[in-house]
Amino acid sequence: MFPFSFEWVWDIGHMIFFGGLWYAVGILSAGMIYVILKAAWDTMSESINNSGESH
Amino acid sequence: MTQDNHNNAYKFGMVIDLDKCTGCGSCMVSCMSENNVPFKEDESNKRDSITWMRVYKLTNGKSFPDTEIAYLPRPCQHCGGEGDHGHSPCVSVCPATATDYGYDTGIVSQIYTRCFGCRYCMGACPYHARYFNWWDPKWPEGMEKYLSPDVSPRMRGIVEKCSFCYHRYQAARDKAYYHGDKDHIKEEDYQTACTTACPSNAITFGDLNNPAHKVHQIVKPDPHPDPRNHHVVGKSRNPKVFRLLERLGTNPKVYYLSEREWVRKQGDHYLEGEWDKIKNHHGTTSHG
Amino acid sequence: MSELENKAKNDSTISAGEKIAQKIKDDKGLGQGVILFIIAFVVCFAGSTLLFPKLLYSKKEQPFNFDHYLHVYEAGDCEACHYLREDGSFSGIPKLETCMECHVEEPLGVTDDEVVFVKEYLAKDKEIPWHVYAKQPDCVFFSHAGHIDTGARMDFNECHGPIEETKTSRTYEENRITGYSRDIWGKNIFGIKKNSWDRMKMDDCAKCHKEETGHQGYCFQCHK
Amino acid sequence: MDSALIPEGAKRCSLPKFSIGMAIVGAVLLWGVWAMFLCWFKGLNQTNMNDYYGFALWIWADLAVIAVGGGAFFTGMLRYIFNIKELKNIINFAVIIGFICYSSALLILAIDIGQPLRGWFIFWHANIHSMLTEVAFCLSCYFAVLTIEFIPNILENRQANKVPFFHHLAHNMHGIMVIFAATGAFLSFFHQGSLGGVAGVMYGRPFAVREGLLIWPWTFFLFTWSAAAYGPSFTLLVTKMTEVITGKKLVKDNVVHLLAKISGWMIVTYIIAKIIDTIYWAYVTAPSLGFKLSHFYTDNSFYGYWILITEIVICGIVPGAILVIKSTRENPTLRLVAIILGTIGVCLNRWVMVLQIMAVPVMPFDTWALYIPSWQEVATTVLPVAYGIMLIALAYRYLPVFPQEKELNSVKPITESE
Amino acid sequence: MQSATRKKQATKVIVSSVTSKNQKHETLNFNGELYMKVDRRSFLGLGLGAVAGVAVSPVGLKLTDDSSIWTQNWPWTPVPVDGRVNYEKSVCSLCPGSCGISVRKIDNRPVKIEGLSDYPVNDGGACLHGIAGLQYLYDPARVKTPLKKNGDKFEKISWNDAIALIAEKLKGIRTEGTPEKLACITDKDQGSVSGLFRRLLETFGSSEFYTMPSLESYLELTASTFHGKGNTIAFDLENANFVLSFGAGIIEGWGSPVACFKANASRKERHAKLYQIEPRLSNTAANADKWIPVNPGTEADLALGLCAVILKNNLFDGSATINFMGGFNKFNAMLKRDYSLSKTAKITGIKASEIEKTAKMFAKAKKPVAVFGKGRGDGAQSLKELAAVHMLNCLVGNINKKGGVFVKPVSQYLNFPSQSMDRVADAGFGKNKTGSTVNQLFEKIDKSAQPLIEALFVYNANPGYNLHDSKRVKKTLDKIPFKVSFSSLLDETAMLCDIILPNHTFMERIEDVPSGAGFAKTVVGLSKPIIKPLLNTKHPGDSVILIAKALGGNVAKSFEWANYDQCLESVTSNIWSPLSKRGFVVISKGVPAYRPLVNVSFLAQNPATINAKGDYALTLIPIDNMRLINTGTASSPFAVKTVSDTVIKGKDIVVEINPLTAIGLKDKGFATLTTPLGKARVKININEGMMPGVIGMVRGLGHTFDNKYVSNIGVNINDLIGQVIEPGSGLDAAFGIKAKLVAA
Repeated sequence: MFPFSFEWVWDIGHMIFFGGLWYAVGILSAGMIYVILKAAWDTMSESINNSGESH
Repeated sequence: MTQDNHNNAYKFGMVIDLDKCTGCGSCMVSCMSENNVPFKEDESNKRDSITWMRVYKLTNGKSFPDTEIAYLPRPCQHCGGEGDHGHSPCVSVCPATATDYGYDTGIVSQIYTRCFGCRYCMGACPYHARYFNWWDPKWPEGMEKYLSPDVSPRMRGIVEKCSFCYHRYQAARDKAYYHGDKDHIKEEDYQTACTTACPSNAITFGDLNNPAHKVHQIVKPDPHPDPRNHHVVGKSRNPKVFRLLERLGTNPKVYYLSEREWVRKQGDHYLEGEWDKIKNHHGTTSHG
Repeated sequence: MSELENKAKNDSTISAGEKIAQKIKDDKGLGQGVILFIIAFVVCFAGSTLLFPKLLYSKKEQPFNFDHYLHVYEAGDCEACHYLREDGSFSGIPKLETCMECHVEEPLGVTDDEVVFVKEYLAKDKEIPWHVYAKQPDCVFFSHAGHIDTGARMDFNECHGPIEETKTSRTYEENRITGYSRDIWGKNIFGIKKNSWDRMKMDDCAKCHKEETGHQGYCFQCHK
Repeated sequence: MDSALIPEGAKRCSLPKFSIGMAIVGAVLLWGVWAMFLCWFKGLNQTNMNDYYGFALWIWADLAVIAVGGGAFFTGMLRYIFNIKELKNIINFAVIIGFICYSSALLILAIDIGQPLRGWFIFWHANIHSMLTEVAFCLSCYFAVLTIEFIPNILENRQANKVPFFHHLAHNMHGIMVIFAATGAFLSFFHQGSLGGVAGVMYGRPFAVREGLLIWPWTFFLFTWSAAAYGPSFTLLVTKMTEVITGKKLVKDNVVHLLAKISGWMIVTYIIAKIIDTIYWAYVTAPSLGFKLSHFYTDNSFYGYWILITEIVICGIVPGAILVIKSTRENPTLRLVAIILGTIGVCLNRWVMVLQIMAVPVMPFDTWALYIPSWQEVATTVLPVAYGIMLIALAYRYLPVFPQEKELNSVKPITESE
Repeated sequence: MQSATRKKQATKVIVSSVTSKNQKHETLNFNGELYMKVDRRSFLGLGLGAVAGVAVSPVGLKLTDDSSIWTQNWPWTPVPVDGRVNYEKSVCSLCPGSCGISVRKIDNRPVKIEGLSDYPVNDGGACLHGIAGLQYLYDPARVKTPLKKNGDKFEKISWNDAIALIAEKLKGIRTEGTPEKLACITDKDQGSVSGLFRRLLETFGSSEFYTMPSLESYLELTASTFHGKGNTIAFDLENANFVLSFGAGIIEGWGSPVACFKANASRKERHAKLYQIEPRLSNTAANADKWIPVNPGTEADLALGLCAVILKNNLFDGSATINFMGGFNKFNAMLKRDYSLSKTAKITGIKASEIEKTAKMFAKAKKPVAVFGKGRGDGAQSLKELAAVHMLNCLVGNINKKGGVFVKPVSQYLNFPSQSMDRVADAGFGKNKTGSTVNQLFEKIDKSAQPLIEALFVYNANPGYNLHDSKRVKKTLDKIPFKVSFSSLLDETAMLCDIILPNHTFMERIEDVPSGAGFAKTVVGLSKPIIKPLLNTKHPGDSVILIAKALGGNVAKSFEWANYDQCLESVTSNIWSPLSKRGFVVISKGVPAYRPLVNVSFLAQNPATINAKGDYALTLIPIDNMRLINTGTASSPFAVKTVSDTVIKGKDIVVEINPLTAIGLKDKGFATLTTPLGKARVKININEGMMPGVIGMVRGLGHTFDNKYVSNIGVNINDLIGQVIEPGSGLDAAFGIKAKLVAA
């Protein structure tokens, strides 16, 4: 699963398989981090400027 | 190290003479005693009874008095996989690499501490050579004393199978290292427990790649792929020798020998008329 | 690493956290929580990294101290006790009968460890229950013949460390859950290896095999 | 009492009545949990599986539950990627069903393997050539995607919505749900396919083996296709069941007809491919290995030609035809018959692709192996169903799952309050 | 949305309070409501921090990894100790085959038994029971110390007390002047231990020394019927080129099993033929060149029929038959009258042409051998059949020729010192034996009112299990007031005994093990102790010597040795040095030199053929399955594990029956088997290899003693088959019994 795993061999099979996998996991984690940070940011900015409903 | 023993990798295999086999069961017990195979109180359900070497009873299906029976000992076939490239049916499906194909010996290993018991390999193996520990192995009080340190006793929840007594190969290599010729394992130095136990010497074991070994002389394996089925490699050029389910392309390393045609015919599946075409084939012509 | 211990550690340092809180003028509602978060984080992280190994590994002493340095000096070489047998198998830790080749009823030296050895084991003809530092688990097959001068000609220090200079037997640490000696899984909990004998698990063997023979080897090479 | 949690303007049954229902389903759940612990602590000898039947009821339950869970990824793909707006009224429920199916599959796998504590070896020491490794990775990832798709719906709960952070989180997640749905579809395509590949690559089993494209046997594509085809049917089936149980109309007819139409066309195209594959296998692949078709379907007490005909004709062509033709599709009873037949069809296909493979003798002197599951296996298979029912009940009660519910069930039209 | 704004004001309140009251310890004196707010957030921070702290530390990963490694090293999974490997030679004495074995030991702990490669009997191979020998050594069900029966339970007793008790009992018998009331049953009369038992009886004054019916006893009986007392018969199967076997399980444990396997295996290379005559397709029949199904119990008639054909076409060896004695013409006439071709064909159910062809092939073959002894050759055999088959060998004159039948004197390699007898001993020993076989002894005990036998020694035998009509045998045994068993296992007979002196298993004993049971060569092997005795058991030789010494008088004087080891060395003095050095001595291997005289008087009187008792439709016959031991000792767990599920299914025994006779019976279904002696619940295995009208049941099951792996499985066939004593020989010659099978 990682390059330092016992079974890891830098062959085309590993590159395709884990390439695709890490790509998908990357998107998911990036998406989630973005969403959480943005939500935190929205909550913060909303509570600071205390303006009316922002949405 | 045999990896780089001037790339003359071994290809250990076996030929079993079914006309000499009496169905006595010595090979089954010798294998169980050698490899610490456990036993339960009721072993009569043969579908969860762990016997690495199992002796099947074949019949020609005729009725009394023309009926005939023969016995066929079936160890793990240590398949070389399609084209003998090492993708055995079980090795290619194991998700956690708990079983792999040793290109230096041709032996399919099974690592009991890596296997997590998903049993996919048992489904993939057409020979039913893989057994699952449904129960936790238990030896009656006192009987663990006869367990051999060369093979680690298994635990419940994992798959186990015949290893061609690989621990004897390890011991033979140790001996070869000690005596200085590390890349030459003598034929009599590495013999499996079933081979040494068989009272009728029906089992011959050795290196299929080495013409000096008896198994090679009996089987005379054909190194080129079979023209009619390119997956099949190492087909025997001896008309009396056959392999189990050769047409599937598993390339097993266990060959069987019999003078009786109905026994040879039980080795594989044939459509109408196919058997007569290849009945006493000599060498490379094989069934499409 | 039970939570209780964590809690005990936290209370003692709460006063430090409080001072920090007062200093930082912070008008965000979350400030309070974030600081406490950081404190708890640092405390738990340090606690579990240091405390956990102490709880995980049990410490056992050898039946009596064994002075390798003296024995190498007396016996001349290592093969006196650790040798390859005719069939290539390795003798491992010597049995009592090997000790009896030199030792007799009365102790040869002055140390009281030898007195223990002679009285408790030699006289009673009882095998010495040594704790083997480099003991591999039951599923591992290790061929000494393939690694020492009949094979790869490796120096034994690479796996066992400078044992021939040691005068005292160090404490044997064993993982309570797995039963492995600590030398197998490594002294450092993060797996950082200073010298080659600090850890001897599968990846270490694989690395050396890959360098030496170009291939990590197939499973049955090292498993049984 | 729990009215504060129930979405505004939604009428739900009283809490005691609800808790009685939950208690009953909970009892079934506990029975399953008891069987689960038996299997974990006493070992797999609790089942009737044996060395001929390494794969049995559990693996079938896995495959079937994932196949019917295919509705989630396919509806999600239609809604977000092909931008079919009407589906937004059913996507929440599809996601919930998908979440239940995938969590059930992971739970069953945790019980099924012999050494659950070593389960993570499948990730750590992965053998990339094995179809099961691919299943494990993509299935777990897609389960993560489903959880991500489920979270906004949870956060829209009346109380949760009050916490500003949750409110914003839900809103932002809706924003980029397209990416998650796309990744989900990519992952689903592979693991649905790999579950089909699990059978197709076994060249030691003539009943299962198929040729294919590169490393993927045809069953790879057939499994994805059938999951995408029958998944929506199952979603419609569960929606219908929920409507019957709750006594309310939850989804507008045009949404149901649309989804049924898509599912219909997918079923028809799938069945055509399946027929071609079966014919090719029966007259080319198997005979090349020396096996006549009758070898797989005769002289045993259970597996006969009936199973082939039921799977392809009765549960394939018939539901496909009903759902494709407008008049029959819009007739509620016929549509219900079609989606029930469809769901049975995909479960039967999975049964055949797991259990019949194990039953068919391969060595000439071997015999048919038939097997009856033990109560522990049945209990642990019913366990996820019970858990699923409870989750749907909770979601339906406390989460705004069906946007059109208020509109369909309100006596007088009320203005949009917020 | 109102709720959101109200919440915001509340937080402002908290913030302000924090800043204004920071001198004091803020968590303590806040009022409830405010206290709640700060505490919840700080508690949250604290909890999350702790969790994150631990999560990021290696604890989580390490515990996951270690829990998996824990499953690889479960404390209840045994870890065998490694050590130095060495091999030790010995001889297995589980059956008369006496094969050489090589035992692999790890630091003196035996772990594997294999065949010994240069041993003259088996040359490398071994049968499954020998290979599983270690399961006997470490069997927890073994008798751990001497036991004394008290009521129906056994209690521990020390060796000295046990010996003293036995001696006192025996002295009682002797003082009454009836020493002949002491009897002994062993498995064979060869070997030093049997010699010691016989010597103890004779010096005590009794000639009641019996051996269980075995192939060895039948060979000696047939030899004495034809060629005079003191002879035995052996078969040179390795060189014979036509073997005609009358039901003998050549590859199913008959004779010396592994030697026979080797002889059979080389058949292909030597172009030798094997014809098997048997009602059932056994493994031997399957491996044979031809299987001739014969009606059960008519093998003798077939043999005589073949003799008739050979004589009619004078294919016999004239030079041999001229010096036949005992009425050869009378025999000839009897054959013509009763065993014409058509009559034999009718009785045996074999076509006349087949009989004629077989007889001619047998007579014309260069080295023909006719083998007798159905199944393993032990159990019930009829002398008429043994004699008829041996007659074939005599007719073709292939006696004492290479590849033929060897008639040779019973080897006397032991030289016991002279026995010292006193008056009582001579009187008792003088009286003639109650019967020639164990069956006759039990029959007489049954008939006599007051106890005919006062004391009984049982060594290596299990009459309570192994003789037909075992219920009656057990009742007879109960009539013997005092019984001593030397078994290492609490088997059926030992459970009836009063004292049990447990002996070592064959791996803890030093003992001479002579080959026998029809093996061409005579080889004496030395079984060596591979491991020091595990339990408080003694060598049977030592037990006998101790008893003799305790008896005192002339008996003690005849047992001068201190212990058995010394006795063995002195008794085998002339071969001891090669025996101890090489582990075996080949006493005789070539063709016996002399030509034995042949006396056909027994056959000439045309003894009656035995037929099965009872009037049910079918015939139940025993099957000797190679994978089960049927001589009364239990099979090992490994051996029972190899037995097919068409023989054992769960706790039930499975009987074989031909489909034609199995009307109303379902394969794998249940049925009730009824014979004149009793009923049994069995499962059905529809088997084309079984002759119609015949039911086959395995011997060796139905043990009743306490062993989880082999006992209480199936039925002991000896409970169902009664005894039929053959008038001419006194043997129990019941080859089977009439039975019926009804679906249950």
